[in-house]
Amino acid sequence: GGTKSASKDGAGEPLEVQINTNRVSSALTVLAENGGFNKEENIKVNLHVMNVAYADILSALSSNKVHVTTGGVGSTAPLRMMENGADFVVIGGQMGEGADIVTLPERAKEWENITAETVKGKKIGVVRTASGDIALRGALSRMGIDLSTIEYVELGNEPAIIEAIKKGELDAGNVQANLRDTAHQAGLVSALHVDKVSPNFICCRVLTRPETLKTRRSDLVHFMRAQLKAYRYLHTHQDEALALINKSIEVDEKVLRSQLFEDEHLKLEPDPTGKRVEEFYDSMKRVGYIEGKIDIKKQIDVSLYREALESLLKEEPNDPTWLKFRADYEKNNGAWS
Amino acid sequence: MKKIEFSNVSLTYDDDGTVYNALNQMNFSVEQGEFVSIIGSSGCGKSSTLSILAGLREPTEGQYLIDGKVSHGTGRNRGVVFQHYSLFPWMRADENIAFGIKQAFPETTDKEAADIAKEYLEKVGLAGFGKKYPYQLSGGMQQRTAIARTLAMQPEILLLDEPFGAIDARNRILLQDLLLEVLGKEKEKKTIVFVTHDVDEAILLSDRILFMDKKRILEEFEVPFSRPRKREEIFQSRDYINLRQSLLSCFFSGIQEKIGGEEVVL
Amino acid sequence: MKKIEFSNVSLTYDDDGTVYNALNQMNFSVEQGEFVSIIGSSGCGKSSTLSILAGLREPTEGQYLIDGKVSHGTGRNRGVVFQHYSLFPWMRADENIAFGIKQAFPETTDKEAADIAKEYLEKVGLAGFGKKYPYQLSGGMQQRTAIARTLAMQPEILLLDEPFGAIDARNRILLQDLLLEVLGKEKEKKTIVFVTHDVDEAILLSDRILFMDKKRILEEFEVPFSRPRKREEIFQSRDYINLRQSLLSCFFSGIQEKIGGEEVVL
Amino acid sequence: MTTAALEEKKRFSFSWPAVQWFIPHVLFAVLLALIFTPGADDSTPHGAFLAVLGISEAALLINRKSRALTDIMTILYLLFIAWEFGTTKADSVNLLLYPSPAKVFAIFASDWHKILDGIRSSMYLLGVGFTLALVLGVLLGILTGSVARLRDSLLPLAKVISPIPPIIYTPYAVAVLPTFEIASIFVIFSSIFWQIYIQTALSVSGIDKKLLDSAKTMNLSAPAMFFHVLWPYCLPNIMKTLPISVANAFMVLTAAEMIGATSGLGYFVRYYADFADYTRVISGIIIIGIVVSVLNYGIAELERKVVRWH
Amino acid sequence: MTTAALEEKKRFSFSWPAVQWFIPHVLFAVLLALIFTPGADDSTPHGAFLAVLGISEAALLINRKSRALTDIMTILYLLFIAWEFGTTKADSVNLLLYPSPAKVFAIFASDWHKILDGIRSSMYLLGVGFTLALVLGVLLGILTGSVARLRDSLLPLAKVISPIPPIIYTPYAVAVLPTFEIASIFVIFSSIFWQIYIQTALSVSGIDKKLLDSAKTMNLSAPAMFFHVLWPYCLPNIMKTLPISVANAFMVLTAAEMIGATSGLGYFVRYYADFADYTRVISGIIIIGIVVSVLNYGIAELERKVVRWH
Ligand SMILES: Nc1ncnc2c1ncn2[C@@H]1O[C@H](COP(=O)(O)OP(=O)(O)OP(=O)(O)O)[C@@H](O)[C@H]1O
Ligand SMILES: Nc1ncnc2c1ncn2[C@@H]1O[C@H](COP(=O)(O)OP(=O)(O)OP(=O)(O)O)[C@@H](O)[C@H]1O
Ligand SMILES: [Mg+2]
Ligand SMILES: [Mg+2]
Repeated sequence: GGTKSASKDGAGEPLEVQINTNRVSSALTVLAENGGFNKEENIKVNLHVMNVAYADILSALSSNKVHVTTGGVGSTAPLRMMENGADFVVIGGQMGEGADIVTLPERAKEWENITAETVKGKKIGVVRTASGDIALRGALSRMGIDLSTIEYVELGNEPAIIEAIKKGELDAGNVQANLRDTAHQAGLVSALHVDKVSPNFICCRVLTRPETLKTRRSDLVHFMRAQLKAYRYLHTHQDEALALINKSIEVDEKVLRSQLFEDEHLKLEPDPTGKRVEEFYDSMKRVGYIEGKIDIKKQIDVSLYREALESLLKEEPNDPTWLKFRADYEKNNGAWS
Repeated sequence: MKKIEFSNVSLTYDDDGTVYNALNQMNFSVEQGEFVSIIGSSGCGKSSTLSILAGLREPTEGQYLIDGKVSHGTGRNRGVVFQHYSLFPWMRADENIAFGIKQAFPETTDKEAADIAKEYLEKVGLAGFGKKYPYQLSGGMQQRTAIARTLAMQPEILLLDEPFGAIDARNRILLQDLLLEVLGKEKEKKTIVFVTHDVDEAILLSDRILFMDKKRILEEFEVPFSRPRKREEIFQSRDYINLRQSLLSCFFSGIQEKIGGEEVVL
Repeated sequence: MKKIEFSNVSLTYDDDGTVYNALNQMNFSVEQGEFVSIIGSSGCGKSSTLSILAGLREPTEGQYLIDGKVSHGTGRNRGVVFQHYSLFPWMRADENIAFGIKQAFPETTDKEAADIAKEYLEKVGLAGFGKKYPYQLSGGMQQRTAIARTLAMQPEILLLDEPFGAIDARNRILLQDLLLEVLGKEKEKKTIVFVTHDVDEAILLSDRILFMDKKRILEEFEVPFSRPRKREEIFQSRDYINLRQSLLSCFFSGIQEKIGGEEVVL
Repeated sequence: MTTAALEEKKRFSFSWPAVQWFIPHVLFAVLLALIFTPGADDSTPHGAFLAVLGISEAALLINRKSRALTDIMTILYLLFIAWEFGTTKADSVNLLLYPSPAKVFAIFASDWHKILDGIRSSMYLLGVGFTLALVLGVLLGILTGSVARLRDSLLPLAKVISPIPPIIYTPYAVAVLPTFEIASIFVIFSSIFWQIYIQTALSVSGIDKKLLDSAKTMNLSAPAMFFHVLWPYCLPNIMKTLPISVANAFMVLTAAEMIGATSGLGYFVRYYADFADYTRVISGIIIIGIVVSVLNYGIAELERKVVRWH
Repeated sequence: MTTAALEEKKRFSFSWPAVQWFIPHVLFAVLLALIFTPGADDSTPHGAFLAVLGISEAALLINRKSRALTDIMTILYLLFIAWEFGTTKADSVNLLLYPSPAKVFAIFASDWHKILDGIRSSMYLLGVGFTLALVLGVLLGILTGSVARLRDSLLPLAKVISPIPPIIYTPYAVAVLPTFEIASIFVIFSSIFWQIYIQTALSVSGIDKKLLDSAKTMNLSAPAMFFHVLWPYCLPNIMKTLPISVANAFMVLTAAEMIGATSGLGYFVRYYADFADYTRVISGIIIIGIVVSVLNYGIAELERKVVRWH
C-alpha cells in the first residue's frame, strides 16, 4: 500500500481520462480504476469511453475536456498533430505491438524471409493510421526496401480486409490483435508478426497537455503508479484481473483471455518507451505521413514514469515487476536520471 | 338495335366495408347518333353512370350493352372527356392529341400523328396554340384540346362528364357553340352521352334529356328543336321556356322534398 | 357619403419585370346597405377589384374610400368570402367560426365564441354539422360555413368573390335563397359587393349590377325588384327577361368583338 | 338483391384469397421443419429463435384479416427460410459474417439487459436531439419559407451545410459543447435538423396564395398566422417526412454514440462491429429495425390522431 | 400616367435597396482591412484567400442585380470576417482545430491536383451509384406505388432497412461484390436508393384517381402507362428530392471512399480527419460545399429544362 504519498496538487479534483473499450489497449487504465489502484493512490479518476474516432479524442484533449488520453488514438494521429503544432506530451505507455500480416495458409511462406523481391508488387490491405501498418512499413523501409513497390489498399475496417483476402482480391492484410482470432476463424493464418521486424513498436500512448503536466503533475505520477500496480496485478492475479477488465471491455471472456495472457505479440505496459516513439515518428516520415519537421523528443516526458517507478522501488525494492521495468528502462528511454 | 343499353344496372361502392349503393336498377338506352344529356343534382349518380359506360367500373348487378353486345372494360369505341384532368399536364397541347392518336392507332407514324393533331387543333379554334402546355392554356382552351384529342381518336361514342363545369359563363357559351359546330362537321354522327348541371346547356345541345334522381332515371324530356340550332332563337321560343320550367321544377321538387323531410344533403 | 368609392383606381401587376395592367382608371361607388354585383368575363379584373377592396393589394394609382376615408390594408370592417379556401381545412366548422370571432373580438372567451359559432351555424342551416372538418362537408356546406364565419365577425362590408362558383346548379339555388334570408335577418343592412359569372344570380340577389370589361366598369343596371324577392315570380316577369337579355348581350357583344378581331382569349 | 349479388361475388372469389392467407403458415411449418433438421450449427440453443417465430406467428394469427401483415410475414418467413438454410444447411458458408438465426436470436436472450439499456439510452439521445431538431427546424423553416428573401438566401446555404457528415464536425462538437452527452445529442440534432428545416421551408413557400389571402382578410395577428395557419398547413408534410428523419437519426446513432457513450443501440452495433462480432451486430440491427418499426407505427398513429382534416 | 406613377414609386423607394446592395461591398472592404492588419498568423501567404475573395466579389459585381446573391454574399462575408477575426486577431484560439482562412485556402493552391483528382474520382463513384439508385429506385418505386398490395407490404420493410448505416454492411459489400470500387458504389447506391424508392412509391400512390381514370379511358398499354403517365407524374417530385439525395450521397462519401480508394473528396476529408489535420479537412469540406452547390444548381437547371409543365 502506497497511500502515504497522497497527491496534493489536484486537491481532490478528478482526473478526466479517456479510454477505449473496443479493444484491449486501455486495459491497464481500466484495471487501475476497477481494481481500486487509483483509489489506493488517492486520486479520483473519471473514465470517458471514446472509441476509435481519433479526431474526437484529440479534440477532447486539446479542449481540456479530458486531461489524459490512453487508447484508441494509436500514435499516428497525435504525432501528426504534434508535427502540425499541437502541444501534446507523451508521458506513458499503454499497448505495444499487436499486429499481424494475415494471409491464406498456402501463401504464408511468402513472408518467411522478407526481401525486396518477396514483397514486390504485393497488395496489402491496411486500416489507415493503424500502428502495425506504420511499424511494418517503417521496418521495411529501414531494411532498404522501396515502399513504392508495394501496393497498399486502405479499407475502412478489418473484417473487410479479411473478406478481401479470402476472395483473393488482396495478397495479405495487416490486422490488429483484436481481430486476429477473427481472421484465423475465417481461415487465414498469421504469416508475420509485425513485432518480429519491428520489436516493441508502440501503439497507444498516454498523452496529456503541458499545462496539465504543470498543474497536475503529482496526480499524474500517482496515475502512473496505479498503472504500474495494475500491470503487476494483471500478471499475478490473472483471473481476478480478467474479471475486472471484462466489466468495462465487454468482449467474450475467452477472446479477452487470449489477448491479455496468451498472446506473445501484444504488450500492455505503462512504460512510455520514448525511444520507440522516436522510431515510430521516423517510420511515419518514411511512409510519407509527415515531413518530420519537429524535434519529437520535446513532446516526450518520461520523467513522470521514472518518478513513479522510483517511488515504487523505494517502497518495495525487491518486487520483481518493478525490477523488470527498471531493467528495461535504459533500453526504452535512455539514461535513468 | 340501340347503340347503348343499360339494363337493370346497379352499382355499389365498397370502401373497406362501408357499402354505398350509388345506382339502383337503372335502365335507359341511347340510339345510334343520338345526343343524350343526363341532368340531376349532385351525388345522384351521373358520374357513376358515365364511369360504367366508359368501362372504368363494372356494374355490381345488371349489364350494359353496346351495339347489342354486353360490354366490359374500356374500349377504343368510346372516348371520354372529364371536367378536370382530361389532359396530361406534361404534354403540350399537340403532343396530348398526337399521343391519343398513337394510342388509338399504333401504326400511325409520329409525323402523321402530328399532322392530324394540328388539323384537330384548328378544328377547335386553337391553331397556333399547339406548343403550349396545359397550364399555359385557360380552362376553356384545355377543354377544347381535350375534345380535339378525343375526336382525333375517332370513337363511335362520346362520353362527356360536365366538360364545361369549370368554365365561366361566357366561355361556356363559346364552347357549347363549338361543340355543336365540330360535331356537325364529323363524317359520321357520334352517339353522345353528356352529363351536366346546366339546364340551358342540356336544352341547347341534346336531342333528349334524362333527369336522374334516386339512383336512377326518373324522367325523360324530348328536346323539340331541329338542328342546326341558333341559340338566340331557341332562348326566345315558348317551347324553351316551358321545357326549362319543367326541368327546373324537377330540380325544385327534389329540393322541396329534401327540405321538407329531415334529410339535408347539400 | 357613399360607403365605398373607387376613384380612378388602376392596378398593375409586376411579375419580375413582366408588367400587366389589370385595372385601368376604374370608378364606381356603393351606397351604405346596397347589394352590388360585379359581372364580367373571365380575366376582366373582378377579383383584382375585390382584392383591392379587401385590402390585399394597394392600387398602383388612384385610391378607394370607405366611409369617405382613404383606406389601406385589410380591416375588421370588411369580411371576404372566396370561391375556394375560405375555410381552414384543419379546423372543424365550428372552430373555423369561433376562430374568426376570436380574431375579430379578442376579448371574447372561448365559451362565448363557441356559443356564437353554434348560433351562426344554425342560422345557415348547419346545426349539428359543427364538428365536421371542411373535407367532410360538401362544397355548399363549406360555403355556408364560410358565410357564417364572415357574418359572425360582424363586418360592415361583405365582399364575395364568386362564392357559389363551384357549387352545382341545384345547391346554388339553395345557397342564393339562404344568403338572401340570412342577410335579411341581420340587424343592420350590410353593404355588399358580389362578384359572379351567373346573370340569373346577379339579378336575383342584387340592387345594382355593374358590368365590367376592358379593365373598368362599362355599364350599370338597376335591378327593379323589391325585397323580399320570390324566385319564381322574378323569373317569370317581363322585367327579368329584358334585364337578362341586356346583360347577356353585353356578354355576347364582347365575344363577337373578340372573335371578329384577332384577339382570341378563352 | 344487390347484397345477395355481392355475397355471391365474395363466395365466388373466395378460393384464391384463402390460399393466400395460408401461405405464411405453410412457410412457418417449412421453417420449423428446417430448424429441426440436423445441420451445421446445432450447438446453439434454438429457444430464442423459436420464441421469436412463435410471437410473429401469434401476431399473424391475431391479425389474420390484415392482408398487409400476411404479405409481410410471407416475405419475412421466406427470408428466414433462406437465412436458416444458407447458414445451417448449405456447405462452406462464412459463419463469421453470416451467423445462423438461432445464434443471432440467442443474443436477445443472453444480452437482453444490455439491449434494454441500449434502447433506453438511445431513446434518450434521440428524444432530445429529435425534439430540438423538430422544434427549431419547424420554427426556422416556417420563418424562412414564409419570407421570400430569407428563403432565397438561406436555403442555398442550408443545402451546402446539410451534406457535411458527422465525422467531420464531431471534433468541434466535442470541443465546443460542455459535455460529451450534449455533443452526442448535437450529432443527432444536426443529422435531421437541416432536412426538417429545408423541407418545412419548401413546404411553407409552396402554400397556396389564396389560402394566405383568405387568412389575411381575417386580420390575423402574427402569432395567429404562425400557429393557426402556417404551422397546421405544414403539419401533414412534416409528419410525412418524419420516418425519413427517424431513419437518418438512426443512421448517425453509431457516430453519435461513439462520443462518450457506454450504452445505446448505435454503441452496441458499432462496438461489436469493431470486434467483428457479427452475431451481435446483426442482432443489434434487428433490434434497431424493430425500434424503427415501432417508432414508424407510432408516427403513423400520431399522424392519424393529429392530422384529421383529410 | 400609370407608368409614370410606377416610375415615381421606384424612385421613391430607391434609397433602402441601394444601401442593401452596398452592404456586402462594405463588408468586403472590412474583410480586406482585417486581413492586412497584423495578427497571429502572418506566416501563411494570403494569396489563395485573396483570390477566393476576389472571385466572389467579381461574381457579385457581375450579378449585382440578384438580390439573393447579394444576401448570400452578405452572410458569407460576415462569416469570413468572424472567421478571420476569430482565428488571427483573437487571443488563445486553438489554431489546430480552427485554422485561419488564409491557411485553409492556401490548401487550394498547394493541393489543387489532389483536389481535382478527388473531384474526378468522387464524381465517378457518385455518378454510377446515383444513376443506379435513381433508375432502380424510380422503377421499383413506381411499381410498388401503383400496386396497393406491394405498397402495403414492401414499404414498411423498406423503412426498416433504410436506417442501417454503411459501416455495418461494408464488410458484406466487400465480401459479396467483385471489386472494391463496386463495393464503394454500392455504399453510395444504398444510401440513396431507399429514400428515392420510398419517396417515389409514396408519390405514385398519391396520384389523383381522376388522372388515372382519364388515362385508362384512352386504353393505354402498360408501357405507355408507365412511361407516359406514371413516370412524368413522379418526375417533378423526384427532381425536388434530388438535392436531399445528393446531400445524403455526399454524407456517405467518406464511408464509401474508405473502401480501397486512393482519391476522392470523401477520401481527402476522411484521410486528413484521421490525422486530425483540420486545415485540410475544412478545405475539403469547402470544396464539397462548392461541388454540392454546383450540382444543386445543375439539378435546378435540369428541373427547369425537364419539368416545363408548371
Ligand atoms: N369511389 C367511391 N366510393 C364510395 N362512394 C362513392 C365513390 N364515388 C362516388 N361515390 C358516391 O356515390 C354517389 C354518386 O356519385 P357520383 O359521382 O356518381 O355523383 P354525380 O351525380 O356525378 O355528382 P356530381 O354532380 O357532384 O358530380 C355519391 O353519393 C358519392 O358520394
Ligand atoms: N398575380 C398576378 N400577376 C400577374 N397578373 C395577374 C395576377 N393576378 C391576376 N392577373 C391578371 O390580371 C387580369 C385580371 O385578373 P382577375 O383575377 O382580376 O380577373 P377576374 O375577372 O377575377 O377573372 P375570373 O373571372 O377568371 O376570376 C387577368 O388577365 C390575370 O391574368
Ligand atoms: Mg359527377
Ligand atoms: Mg376572379
